[in-house]
Amino acid sequence: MITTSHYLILSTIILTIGIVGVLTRRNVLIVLMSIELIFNAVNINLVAFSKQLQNTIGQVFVVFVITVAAAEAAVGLGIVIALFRNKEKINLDEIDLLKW
Amino acid sequence: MLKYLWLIPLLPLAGSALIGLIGLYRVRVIGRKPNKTLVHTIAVGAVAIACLLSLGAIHDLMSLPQDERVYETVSFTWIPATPLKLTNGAWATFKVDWAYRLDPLSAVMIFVVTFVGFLIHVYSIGYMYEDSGYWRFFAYLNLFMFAMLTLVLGNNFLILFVGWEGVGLCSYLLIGFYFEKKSAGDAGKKAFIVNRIGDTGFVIAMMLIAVTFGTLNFEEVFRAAGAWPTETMTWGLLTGITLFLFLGATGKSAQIPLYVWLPDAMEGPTPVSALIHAATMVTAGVYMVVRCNALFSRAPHTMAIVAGIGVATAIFAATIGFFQRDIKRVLAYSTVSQLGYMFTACGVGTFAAGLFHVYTHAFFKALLFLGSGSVIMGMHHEQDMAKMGGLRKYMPWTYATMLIGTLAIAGIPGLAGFFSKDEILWRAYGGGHKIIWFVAFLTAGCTAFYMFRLIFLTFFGQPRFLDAAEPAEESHHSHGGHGQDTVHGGVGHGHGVRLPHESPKSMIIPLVVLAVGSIVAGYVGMPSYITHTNLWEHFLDPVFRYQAPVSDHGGHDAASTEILMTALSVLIAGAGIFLAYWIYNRRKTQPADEQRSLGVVYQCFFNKYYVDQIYDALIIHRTKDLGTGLWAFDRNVIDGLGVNGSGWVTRSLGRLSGVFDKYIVDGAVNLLAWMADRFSYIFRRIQTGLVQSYAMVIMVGVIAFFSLYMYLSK
Amino acid sequence: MIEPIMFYVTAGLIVLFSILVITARNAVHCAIYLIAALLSIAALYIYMHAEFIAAIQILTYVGGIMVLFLMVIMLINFNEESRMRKATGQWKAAILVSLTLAGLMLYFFFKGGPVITASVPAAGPVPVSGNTEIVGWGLYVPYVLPFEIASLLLLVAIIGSVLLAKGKADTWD
Amino acid sequence: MLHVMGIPILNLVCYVPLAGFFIILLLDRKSVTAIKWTANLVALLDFILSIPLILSFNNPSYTDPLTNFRYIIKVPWITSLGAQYYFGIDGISLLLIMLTTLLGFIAVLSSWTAIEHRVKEYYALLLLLQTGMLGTFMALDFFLFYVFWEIMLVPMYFLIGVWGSERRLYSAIKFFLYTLAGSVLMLLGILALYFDYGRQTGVYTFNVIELQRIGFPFGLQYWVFLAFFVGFAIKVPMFPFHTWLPDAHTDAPTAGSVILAGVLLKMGTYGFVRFGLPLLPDASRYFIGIGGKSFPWMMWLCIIGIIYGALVALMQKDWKRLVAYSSVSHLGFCMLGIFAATPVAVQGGVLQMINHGLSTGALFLLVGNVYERRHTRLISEYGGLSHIMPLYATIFLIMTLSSIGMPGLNGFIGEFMILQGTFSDPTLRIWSGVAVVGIVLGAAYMLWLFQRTMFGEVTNPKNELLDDLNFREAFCYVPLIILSFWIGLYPQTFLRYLDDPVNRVVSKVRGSDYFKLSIPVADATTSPTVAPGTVVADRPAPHR
Amino acid sequence: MVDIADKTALLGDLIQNSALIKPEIMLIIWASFCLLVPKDTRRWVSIFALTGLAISGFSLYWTYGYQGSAFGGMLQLDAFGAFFKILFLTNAAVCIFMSRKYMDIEEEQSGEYYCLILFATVGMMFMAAAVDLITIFISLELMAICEFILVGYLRGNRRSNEAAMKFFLLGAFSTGLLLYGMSLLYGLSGSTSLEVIAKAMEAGAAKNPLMLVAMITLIAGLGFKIAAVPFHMWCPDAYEGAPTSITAFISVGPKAAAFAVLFRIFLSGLGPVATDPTYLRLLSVLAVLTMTWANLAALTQTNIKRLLAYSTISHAGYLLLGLIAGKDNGGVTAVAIYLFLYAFMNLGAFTIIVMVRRKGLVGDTIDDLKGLVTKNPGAAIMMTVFVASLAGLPPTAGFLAKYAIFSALIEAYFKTHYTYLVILAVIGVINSVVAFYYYWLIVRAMFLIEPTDDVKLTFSPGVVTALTVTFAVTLGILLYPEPLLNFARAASNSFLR
Repeated sequence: MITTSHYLILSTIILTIGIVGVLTRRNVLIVLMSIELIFNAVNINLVAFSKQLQNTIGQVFVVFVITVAAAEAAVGLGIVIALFRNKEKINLDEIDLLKW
Repeated sequence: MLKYLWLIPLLPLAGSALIGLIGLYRVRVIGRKPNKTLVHTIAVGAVAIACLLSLGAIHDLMSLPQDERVYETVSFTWIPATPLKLTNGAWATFKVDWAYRLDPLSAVMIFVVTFVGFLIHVYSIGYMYEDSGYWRFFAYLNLFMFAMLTLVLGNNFLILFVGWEGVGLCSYLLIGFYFEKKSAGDAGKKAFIVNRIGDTGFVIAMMLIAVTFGTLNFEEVFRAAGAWPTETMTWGLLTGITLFLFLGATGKSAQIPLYVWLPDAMEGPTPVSALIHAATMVTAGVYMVVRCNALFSRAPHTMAIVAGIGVATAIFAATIGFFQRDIKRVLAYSTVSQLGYMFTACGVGTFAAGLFHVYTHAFFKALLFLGSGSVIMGMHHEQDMAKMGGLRKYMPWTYATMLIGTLAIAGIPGLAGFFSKDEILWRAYGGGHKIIWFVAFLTAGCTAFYMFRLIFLTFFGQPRFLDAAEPAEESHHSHGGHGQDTVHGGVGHGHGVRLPHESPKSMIIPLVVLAVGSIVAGYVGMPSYITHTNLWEHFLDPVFRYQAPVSDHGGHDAASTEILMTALSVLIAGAGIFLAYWIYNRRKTQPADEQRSLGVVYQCFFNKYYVDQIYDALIIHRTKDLGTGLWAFDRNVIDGLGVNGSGWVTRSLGRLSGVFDKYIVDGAVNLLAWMADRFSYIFRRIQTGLVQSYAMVIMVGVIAFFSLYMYLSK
Repeated sequence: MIEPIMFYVTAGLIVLFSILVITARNAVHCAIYLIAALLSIAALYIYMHAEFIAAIQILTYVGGIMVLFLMVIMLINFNEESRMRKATGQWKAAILVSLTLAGLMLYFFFKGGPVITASVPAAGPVPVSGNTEIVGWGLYVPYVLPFEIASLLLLVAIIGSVLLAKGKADTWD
Repeated sequence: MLHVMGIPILNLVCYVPLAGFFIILLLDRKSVTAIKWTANLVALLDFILSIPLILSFNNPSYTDPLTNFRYIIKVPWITSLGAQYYFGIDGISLLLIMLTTLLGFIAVLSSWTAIEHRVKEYYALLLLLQTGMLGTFMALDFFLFYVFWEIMLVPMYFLIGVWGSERRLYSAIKFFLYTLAGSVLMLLGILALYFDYGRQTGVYTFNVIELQRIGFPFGLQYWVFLAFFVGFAIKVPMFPFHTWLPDAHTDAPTAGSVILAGVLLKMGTYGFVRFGLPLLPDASRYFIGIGGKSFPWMMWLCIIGIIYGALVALMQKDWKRLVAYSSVSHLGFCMLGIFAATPVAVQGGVLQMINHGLSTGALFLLVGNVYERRHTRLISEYGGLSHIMPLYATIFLIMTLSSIGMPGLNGFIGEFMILQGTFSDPTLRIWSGVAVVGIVLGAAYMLWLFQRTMFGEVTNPKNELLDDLNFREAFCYVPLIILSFWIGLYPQTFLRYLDDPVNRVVSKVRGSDYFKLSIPVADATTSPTVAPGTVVADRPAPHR
Repeated sequence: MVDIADKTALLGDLIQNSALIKPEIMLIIWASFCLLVPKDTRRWVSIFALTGLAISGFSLYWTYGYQGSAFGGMLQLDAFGAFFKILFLTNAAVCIFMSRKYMDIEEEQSGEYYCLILFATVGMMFMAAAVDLITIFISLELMAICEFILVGYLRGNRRSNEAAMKFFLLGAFSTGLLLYGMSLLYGLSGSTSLEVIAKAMEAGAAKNPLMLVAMITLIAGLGFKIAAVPFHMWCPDAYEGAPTSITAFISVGPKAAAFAVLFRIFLSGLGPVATDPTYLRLLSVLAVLTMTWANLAALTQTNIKRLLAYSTISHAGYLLLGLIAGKDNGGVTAVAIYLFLYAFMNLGAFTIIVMVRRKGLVGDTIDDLKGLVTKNPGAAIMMTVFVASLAGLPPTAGFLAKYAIFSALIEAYFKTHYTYLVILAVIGVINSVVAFYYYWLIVRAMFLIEPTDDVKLTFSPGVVTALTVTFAVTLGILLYPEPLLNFARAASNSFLR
């Protein structure tokens, strides 16, 4: 029997992977992808709870999360392009003009 | 005249203020010194009227019946009524009036103060005439008169204290009168501060009195104290009060251990030395002890201490006086010594005798000082006796009067000093204080010796001022150390030797008057074996109304013993005189020879037992070090507390240096600066500008909160 | 018995592809792995009877977002990637931190035994299958306001991405 | 309520300087003379306006019989917080207000030539400062008090920071931070009282009089006392919070030092006597050690302050710094008196605040006079000034004497009453005895200073041509000298305003039965002398 | 499943409910119109946007009386929301005033800019009213995305790009965490409605270990929005890189909105959890860390925008104290007052910095303010007042704000007798002293240090308007704070209901 716990564990693993990606990858695009992973971890949670609770609010929530993910991706990529245009670099450890 | 009592102190005050204002106005606005005649007319006039008023007041007082010879006049309420809780839990209304009191005791004092003061004012006209600070001098002198009169006339401790501090202030101003000289400034400051040390005692005593009796009024305090038992066995409240009072007296009246200021006070102009540091101010302590006889007599322990200190001071100062070169210093130590006598008298319970000595001493010591002033002036501001000699023929009047004064102080029968000193010795002996008597007795011999040494060195022998300008002499006496640099004046300045001359009339007349006084003043207090009743004591009886009954130690073996004792003391005085005569007249010993023949003893005496140096090393310098150290502490530790920890504490104990100052990081501001410095490093490390390290911090934060929760929920 | 196997296979694929996303060197590969992972997740949704969500997942995520990603990757043409190191200097610490966090979360999830949720039961019985209508109802009736706000959000995103990507001729400093 | 021109007198006195501030802001920067005149006239006007305060002080129609505060202005302000616009004065604040208006005027007057740049801001800030100080002394509402208390910081910061000497930036911020740190803690204390009062009565108010009506539990008082202590002690300043003071005084311009020493420090002492002691009697007794049951923290700090300040002053090379440290010592006396909480001591303490304002204010002015001429404050640069500046030396002497407590001058009355009053409490007696040492040291450093600056030959050629005080400068001292003698010789003019408020404070601290222990105060006036164990008969009246 | 009658009824409800969000709708319409402004009339677009704000404000006034939920429990219309909405509208208005000249100098005057400001404001207004996790989430994202774009608005400016990049990445990351927390909340309660969540919490969900994970991820996610340490790192960088007017905008509105959400979630939704002492202590640590860290970090800043960023962070710390004090002790009132006043003083300070900006001078370092008093005394005096207010010095608004917070803490202490409340207050006041030091560096530079150039600064009409409003409130509020206090109290009370 697959319980909610299984899904929780799965989502935690994906969340962790996403976090690792955000923390370690230099390429800003891959970091963005890692964030998408995090969102998906959330979505798994929501759907799993929705299933367990037998209500659809979780699924509605997922729709919104995906919408937001899309919007964020669009804006984020726009920022990446703007940055790339000025700086020709999208490695995050080279973006350090602003510090201290 | 009694109702004008308040005018007696007020007149000199007005004179002082008037002279001061005129002087300041002339100097500041017009740019010239005020007219000298105007100045001394105001000053002398004020004192003269005050003197007449006091004579009148005394006369009025005398005309009252013996028991009613107390007159009080309240000028205004000074410190208004405030509730004060007493030691016994009762409430008193603490209130201090600005009020004057005339009774036989203050009568004696105002007579001495105004009369001698008047003479000295007159004398000063001549002595100070050439001085550029003429107006200033008289302003101070008049101010002193005010303060001294307030001191003796005040009807409560606080008014007494006003005068007490006031005379201290005037003493400070007058000692430092020649303020260009550093030594004068130093001496003035020393006098004031040493006096202040004594004053702390006085203040504490006052506070004790106030919380014990609820008032500071003499009459009320003494009356209340009159109901107290004598603290024979215990060290009670009265012992405490009196000890503190006596501490005040030692400061003002230059007793051990606070006598050190008086010899230095000779930096002041000579009339000042005569008036303040011989006749009046220094006797304030004695006056106060006598005034408080009701308290002192109930504290036998204090009495013993007073007597002991008095007699110790007497012999101690006398020995120092042996070999001093500076004519005024000899007299200064003599004053200290005589004051010791007075305290001895009080200490053995014969307050009247003490006061009697105050009274006679005022005449002959003022005379001696004024005479020495005359000598100094005649010698063109030379004070070193090693450069005098044979002045007899140059200054006959001065010589004659000074000789009278010296005979008086030496205790030659028939002169004022004889009666008073003899009374003290006899009372000491008769009261059973044999040791005290013996020391005092020795002191009498010493006194005769050094006073006649002074006479012989100054007025007899070969004149030494002719070769005074030789450099050898100059260097010779410069080893004397502290306080010896008082020798200034015309002779050393290399424009030829000028012969001594007699002083002007305005100076001689006071000398003569005082000389007469030195002879006759003592007859009011002739001993009872001559007059049956001692007039002096009888007059003063009301003052001692609340004195504790003195247990009589064989006072009854009367006249014969007393006469014997008198003979003894005359004998030792004679011995002293003879010794001086032998050494300084017959053997023609010069001051320079003394050191050679006496060596260490001489050094010891001459250098005043090194007390000044000891005080300097133990107290003055330590205080300054403490101040410096605390300042460093302040800057470094308190200001930088918690900033840099223990390293500072150690460093700050050291002296402050410029380099150190630069590196001081003090206070909250610098604490911030320091923290900012330290933390900015950490912050820079964390705020790298790299977005992933920020994300990392977020994650670490999340983990930290998990851990924190686990910690907190336990 | 088939259910667990399906779950574990799907979950294994998701984890595998996710790991590949964050380890692959080339951004294009990453994107492709991510697409794979997203598709696996869609499969999981179907398995959980959330068909509507699975559809959206495929349409929006894979069809929309990931295409955008790929376009940007192409646009930027950032091909030095293969020659450079791919991880930041803090990667060891990052992995440690992330694992700690995962450990902590799991510890707290299962502190009191298997996960217990929802003490309040759902409003009514919801059919296990054919839930599109219900989700749609939810979107358009109770959640119509967020839905409308989401439209605003997308409008803003459009404005923003246009604005940012459009660029500007002169540079400022 | 006394109105002048339709405005309540306290408002008028408090806000006339503020009006002056705005007028000066409107004036043209370049019309320096007009600015100076405006400032001087406003300050003078303020002083004149404050005189009716004293004249009609005892008029019952201006007095609230219940609280015995005068000229009360009570307007709702932030009703929901229980904060009122509540002004009122009693004898203690009356004297301080008079001191403030007087010193304010003198400070303005003394700056005529001393300030050469940014004149407009200078005078504007001085007047703003004046309003802040006056408001602090008038406020009877804690919230209002706190607002005024903090208002003064800003102008004072600028006065030090812009017109100060070398290390002005440092000193200014140090002053600011120190006082701010204290006052924010005080604010917490105020809030604690506010809420505890609310808890007990259900009414939330900042009204100080109301707050005094009820007792707070000891545990609360303990902490609130500490909070108040930090706030007020920094302002006073008491050891060990005093280190801002030498810096601030030294680097402030003359007028700033005068105001700082003369008035600002008094806010701390005032705070203790108005708020600290009456509101927190139990904690006060505990920390002061009244009754001998607890460690006398406050007494230790006072004594250390007195002696420490004096010793450190002794070794200063900087004239102004010396005077500044002397303030530490003198304020130690003030605090000793106030903490002793006996009628005589508290009266003395309050009077000593005034005395210190007069004498130290004058001393700072005096330093300022020569600083303006020579631009150095090093004592070693001077010497023999009494030759060249006799008037200056005379005034300096008088103020020195006032400072060291010469009888006949003001300082003595204050010091003596403090010592006497403290002495009358058996458990605090020892502290009074120790404090006496401060008198000796006080004489030592002041006289040494006097000797080093006034006595001796004129060794420094730069000093030879110094001018003595001109009329304006000398005029500044006239009121100070007159008041010094006045207080010294006839202090009851001033002390009679203190009787009632001080007795109220004392009975708050020591409990209302303190006065009743044996003979009621009113009766005591008729039988002044009570000797232990004896009932003294009528005195055999001496002749009068 | 749902019959026609129901649907009609729902539609009717929808129309009725739409009337309740008139302010937001007005603003959306106006924002959309902003986009359509032709190029040659762009000078007027700011005026246009302001008109929209004004109309929205009026609508707000008309809808103020309504209390209750709307959109089937998505929104709660109450005084609390209204209070914050006014705050957001003011914030937007002042920012637009100060932007006019600034964007001219940056040569970025465009409709999109104002449109985004308005949309962000709409997002905040929904946030303030939202009582459902989904609404909260979506309106928060609306605001956030507008912010990201605005921060990167100066496309030609690398700093601006970089700031946007960092802000965006971390923002999205923290959104992930927040969402994770929300998903757990949903899992625990079965609903996204805060009301239902609250019931579930009371029914025992609060004791579920999952709750801790939810709580901490929520704290992390919202902590990011309010820039609480250690989730604050984006803040200084984003502030420095963003256009100054936007720095001003995002330093007030989004913070306030995030606090509104924080309050809704923590006090309405997680009521029983939020009063659990362990969580309160956890939040206390967060608050102390935030204040202290930010103040210390600010000490050595030379860039005013960075400095004010740290200042904002530290203010967030004080505001958290209000949260800790709790709703029954005036904590909510205090935070409302604080945020309201903070808006004015902070915007005022930024207006001055915007004013200093001119061609060739960025004007964002402390050195650029040197000798401002000679260049423009009025501006210097006003800046002093703003800075004093930020530092919390009477008689400025900042004092009232700080007072409210500390008073709430002490009141809470008297109710609960938790000692840590007093310790928090003490740490708070000590921090305000530390903060004073760096604030005063600005004053010091303006007044005590000689200027390096003698360019006179002049006011532009927009700046004058912004300054007049902010200065008047900052200095004048203490004279008559009653309306504000009452409004804040009403907000707090309505929220509690």
